[in-house]
Amino acid sequence: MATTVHEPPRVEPRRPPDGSSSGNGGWRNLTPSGGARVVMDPGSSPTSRTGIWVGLAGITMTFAAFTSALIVRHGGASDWRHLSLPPILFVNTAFLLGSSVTLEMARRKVAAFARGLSPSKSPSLGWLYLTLGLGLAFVGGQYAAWVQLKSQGLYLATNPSSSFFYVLTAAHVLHVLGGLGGLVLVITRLSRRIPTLRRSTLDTASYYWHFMDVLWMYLLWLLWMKL
Amino acid sequence: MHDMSAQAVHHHAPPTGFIRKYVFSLDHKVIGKQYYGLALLAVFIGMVLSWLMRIHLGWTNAAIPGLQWLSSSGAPGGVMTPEYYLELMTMHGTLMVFFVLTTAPFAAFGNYFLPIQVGAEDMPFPHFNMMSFWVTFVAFCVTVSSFFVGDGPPLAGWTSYAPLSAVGAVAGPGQGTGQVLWAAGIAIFCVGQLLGSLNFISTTLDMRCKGMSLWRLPLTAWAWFITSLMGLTAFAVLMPACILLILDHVAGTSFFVASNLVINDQLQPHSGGSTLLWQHLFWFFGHPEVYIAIVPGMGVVSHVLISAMRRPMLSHRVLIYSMLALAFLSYMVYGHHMFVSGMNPISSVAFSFPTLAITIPSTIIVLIWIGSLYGSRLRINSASLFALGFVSMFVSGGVSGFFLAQPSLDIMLHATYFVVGHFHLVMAVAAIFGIFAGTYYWFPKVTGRMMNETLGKVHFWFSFVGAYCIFMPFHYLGMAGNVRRYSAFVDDFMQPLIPVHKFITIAALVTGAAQFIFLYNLIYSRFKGAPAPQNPWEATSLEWTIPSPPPFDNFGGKLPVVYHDPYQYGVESSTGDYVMQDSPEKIQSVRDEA
Amino acid sequence: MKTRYKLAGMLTALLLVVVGIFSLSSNVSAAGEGKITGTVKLTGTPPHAKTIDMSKDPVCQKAHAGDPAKVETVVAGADGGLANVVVYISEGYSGGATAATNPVSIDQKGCMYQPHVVAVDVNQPMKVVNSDQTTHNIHPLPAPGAGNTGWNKSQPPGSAPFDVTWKAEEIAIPVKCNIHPWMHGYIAVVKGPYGTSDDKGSYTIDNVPPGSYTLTAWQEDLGKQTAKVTVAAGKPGTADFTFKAK
Amino acid sequence: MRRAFAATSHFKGQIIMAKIFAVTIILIAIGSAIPILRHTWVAPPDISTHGAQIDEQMSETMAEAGISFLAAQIILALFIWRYSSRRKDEKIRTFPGGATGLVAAAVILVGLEVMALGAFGVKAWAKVYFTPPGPNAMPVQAQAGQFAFYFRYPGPDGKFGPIHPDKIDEGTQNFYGLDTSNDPDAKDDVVTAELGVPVNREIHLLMHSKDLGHSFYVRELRVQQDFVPGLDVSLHFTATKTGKYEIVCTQLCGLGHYNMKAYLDVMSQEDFDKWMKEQAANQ
Repeated sequence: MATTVHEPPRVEPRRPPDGSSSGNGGWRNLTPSGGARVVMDPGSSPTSRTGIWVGLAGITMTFAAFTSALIVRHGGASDWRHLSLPPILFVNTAFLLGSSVTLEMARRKVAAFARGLSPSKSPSLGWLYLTLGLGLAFVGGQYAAWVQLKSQGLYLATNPSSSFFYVLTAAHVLHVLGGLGGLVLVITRLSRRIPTLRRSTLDTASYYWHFMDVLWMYLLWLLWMKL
Repeated sequence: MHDMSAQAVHHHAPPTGFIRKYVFSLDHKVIGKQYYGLALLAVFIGMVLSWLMRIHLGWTNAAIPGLQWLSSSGAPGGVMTPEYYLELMTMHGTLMVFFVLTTAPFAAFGNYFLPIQVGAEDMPFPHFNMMSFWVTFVAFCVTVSSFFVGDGPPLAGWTSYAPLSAVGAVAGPGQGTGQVLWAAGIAIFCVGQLLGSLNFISTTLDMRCKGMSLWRLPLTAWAWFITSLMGLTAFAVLMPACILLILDHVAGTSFFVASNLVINDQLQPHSGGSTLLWQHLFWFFGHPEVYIAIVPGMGVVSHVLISAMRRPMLSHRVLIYSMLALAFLSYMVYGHHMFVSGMNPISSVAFSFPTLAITIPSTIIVLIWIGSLYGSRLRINSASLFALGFVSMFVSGGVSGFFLAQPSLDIMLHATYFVVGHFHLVMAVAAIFGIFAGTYYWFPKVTGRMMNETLGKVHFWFSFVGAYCIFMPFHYLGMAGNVRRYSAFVDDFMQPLIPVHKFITIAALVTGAAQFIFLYNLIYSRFKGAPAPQNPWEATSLEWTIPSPPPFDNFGGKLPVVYHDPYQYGVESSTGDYVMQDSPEKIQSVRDEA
Repeated sequence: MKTRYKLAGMLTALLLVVVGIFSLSSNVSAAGEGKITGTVKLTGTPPHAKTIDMSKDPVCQKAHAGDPAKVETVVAGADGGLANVVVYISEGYSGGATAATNPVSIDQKGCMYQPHVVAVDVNQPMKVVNSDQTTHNIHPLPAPGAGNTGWNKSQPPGSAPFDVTWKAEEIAIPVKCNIHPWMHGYIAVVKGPYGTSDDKGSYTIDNVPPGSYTLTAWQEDLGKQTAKVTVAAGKPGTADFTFKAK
Repeated sequence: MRRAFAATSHFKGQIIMAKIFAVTIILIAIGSAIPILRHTWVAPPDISTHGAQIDEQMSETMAEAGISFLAAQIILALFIWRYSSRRKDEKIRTFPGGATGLVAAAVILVGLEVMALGAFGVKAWAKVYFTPPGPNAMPVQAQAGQFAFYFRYPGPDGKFGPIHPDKIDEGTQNFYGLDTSNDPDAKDDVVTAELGVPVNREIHLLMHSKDLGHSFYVRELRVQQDFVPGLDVSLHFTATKTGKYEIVCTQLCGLGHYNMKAYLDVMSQEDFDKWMKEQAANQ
């Protein structure tokens, strides 16, 4: 056991020198309570970064479970009928991929704005609205895909393949809606007269959004291969 | 995305309104207490259910006075029907496993003490934390509400095997609405625990105060961290499983329900589902869940024992590695629940060896506990008694694992009372002893008052002896082939065993009654207990460096700096034989390191 | 043990009372109104009735020690009288439900349903009795959409009988005991007066106001037959039915 | 002064309670071992050809588990007895060898031994599951349903008639949904409520579930296997002793689970033939 004093490791204090709080209230914001614009913090708070990765890990596990269910069910199935994916899915994919690009553009603009390089925040807002629009287009497109299947007489309980199609896409769309919520939050925070958007909020929202993108690509591949 | 940043909780003044302060509080301490309260409610409901079940098993055709008012159809004239027995059994298991063994040691204690022990003012995502409790509360309400719908709660057991749980009311009373409510409740519960785990992990990784390296975390903090890692993965698998189950049940899909099932001469509309799929998904969650229930207990017990022994464990790191090994292995062994389920016999063998391997970390942990007792200055009080009781229980329940890990013996013991005895000792009773130890140990910190030691010891003696009287005989019953989940014993070979059941029932009634001593002690001491000093146990970890009860922001706005490993006992210092984790004082060890 | 005897005694007493009330009240009402009588016969050789192996539950097996129970799908007497046929007025009766309050009873005895087919008026109380020393679950399975809701209740030995009523006409609701899968019977829910043939094949329908009616006779396996009958005051109508064995 | 007194008396109380605790643990440990040593409650004698190995495995495991159990409890008790009475001035000492020794002990003594045990156990398992049924094993189909077992023998033609789920009608004793009028194979099938088998004849049990998950458990046969809806599993065993044994369901299947049973009737060949005739007569 320790017999001497271990000097505490020199960790950078992750809070203002006054040591007021772990809540790191204003200092990572575009605009602290004071209202004077400061240079944006180079990175987002470790907590939020850890948080989002942990969250994404959880979501990954959930879809891994769905996947294994699909594989097991497909393996032993005598009643599995092949389901050809509605082509609109590929249009939706384009929407989603596009939204990721626009979101990255938006982040650049926000950063520029935060560093005071760009005087106005309207370009960043523009890109954000575009991202939001594309996201909504994706959701709408998925709905259209369901309508297409329905018109072919393929309902949730028609066949395991259709069951899994509806379940997986619905689960994904629900998560995407969460992402849209994040975007809305970012937009509202940014469009205030004195923006109160925190770097961490923007980062986590966009990490999540890109993850939805990756997840969708995976699901598309899975559905393409297995159904 | 919800506001993901650790904004604001303690940045403003503490909340004033009653709602913000006690109901929708963002304060991890209040949330911890709320979880504890929920667990307390659930455990007493679950206990009463088990009483009714035990009475029925001892005296099957006897009328239990008043039961008919609880459920006129379930117990006409007070005589319990088979379906009602199974409904009580299902709810007993569900309440205990999910709402007691998961919430109390993990969510309740963890919420309250993890941030304090890492030296933080709160968890990073207080809103998620609040949601985590209230979502869990909703889950509780949904699950319990099944008592009040049509045919009552489901009778499929807490494992809810498909297709029994998936085909609907045709399979029996309670399998209609009740089963759907159960699945929905559990799915919601998963969401709550996922939010909790997310907070726990980020707290441990990012909210540690200056000088608090990972190895300097107390064993409790480590236990909660490891548990949250398991929770994140396990509950994320159970939730989709429950969703698929609900779809099978209400939407007519066939994930779990096979073709050509004929129930009550009616051909079921499902086709092609995989019966084993549910068991795989459920036990992939189910076995880690066992460790989610017990690992926090291990942490609490180590924590309590150390301050009672006045010395650190023989090896801090070996204990941590062993707990990590348990967590890791727990994902590779779930198949031992399915040895005779029709799963490929080869995979049974494959699953049996990791299961046996789990005895190694468990044995290491036990030996470290016992070995650390050697040469210590053991203090006996309610907390340490329960902690030592935990060790004894964990050993007793653990050795029966030798049998159940082997497929060839599982042929004889599967689904018998041997299994019931095994998991009650190793998981239920042990975990609950952990909860008791933690309660007696931390109550002064939480309430600022001491619990009554005498009552505590009386409570311990009833619980310790009682638990053995109840659960040891279960093993004998199992070896004689007494099948579990029977609402009555009509088979000839079970008749000679009924006296044993009567004995167990009496033991259960007495032991259960003794728990009211604890309840009384809890309530009495909360208001009338002797005022507690800041550090009644002369312990070293950070929670004892702050007033009892802790102020709203834990450390009074000034975050601690940590200089030592968590357990500096058996040393010479100005404070006595221990040095607080945050005191810069140099340590002269007077322990003779062998 | 002792309580069991007591309960059994109580039950049999109760049963007697029930039966007593039933017969008594029907006699009384018969005096005032007209009635329909007749017999139901079976031609051809009755099908071989399989014996039921109850070894699964010793209690049941003891009840039939010596003469094992037989399947009761078609029960024909020595002189060709066909039992368990429900005869009811399918046309011409306007009175609606007779609102009979005298309960009919279905008894689980020797792990069989007694009677095998019980006819009951809409909203007439039906008493469910368990005379066995084993638990039965009684599980009627009405056709979906027919207006009756199914249920599934266990009756432990010695638990009190309970009454149920049926909302809609349905001929007939199959009733099962899952614990003893061979246990199988029917509940014929009819609107208005009805009769059930005894093992001689003879039946009586009481409380029939004068008029001309179409009668329907229903047998669980051999289906339905109809006959016209006229009832005048004081002069009972008669209608006989003949079913042909499959 | 008073405080010191209180402290010491409190300390005395602690010691006494600790010693009582230690004794209690030992008593409980020994007490729990007695019924096992005296074989108060044990499984009935084995009547199968494969069971001996399982029993052997069981007793070996019992020995090992028992020793670990008693050792751990007693050492725990002794340490509590000894070290609860040490005063403040006494030095804290460390277990000889420290953690390393204990870890080694855990890995070698317990770990390896248990693993070895498991390895031997696989033999018993293999005997049941890895050996195919013999060529002249007698096929019998077992069907589980809420809440009874029914068994089917192929009859003289040795063929099982096809099952028509829509024809299943328990009210008329057609538990398998056989169509005896149209399926020639089904005509001579014999459906029984008891599992009658000739002694010393290998039985190949084809397990079919009519509705839900059930299980087939005969203690004397050292056999337990689940019925899996939608997946017919099979099992083979040889009963070596005549008599009636209980078959019970061990997979929760609904309200009648506790009463889902049947009898295994092991008979001499001639008794079996006689029995089979009677059963065939009542189809």
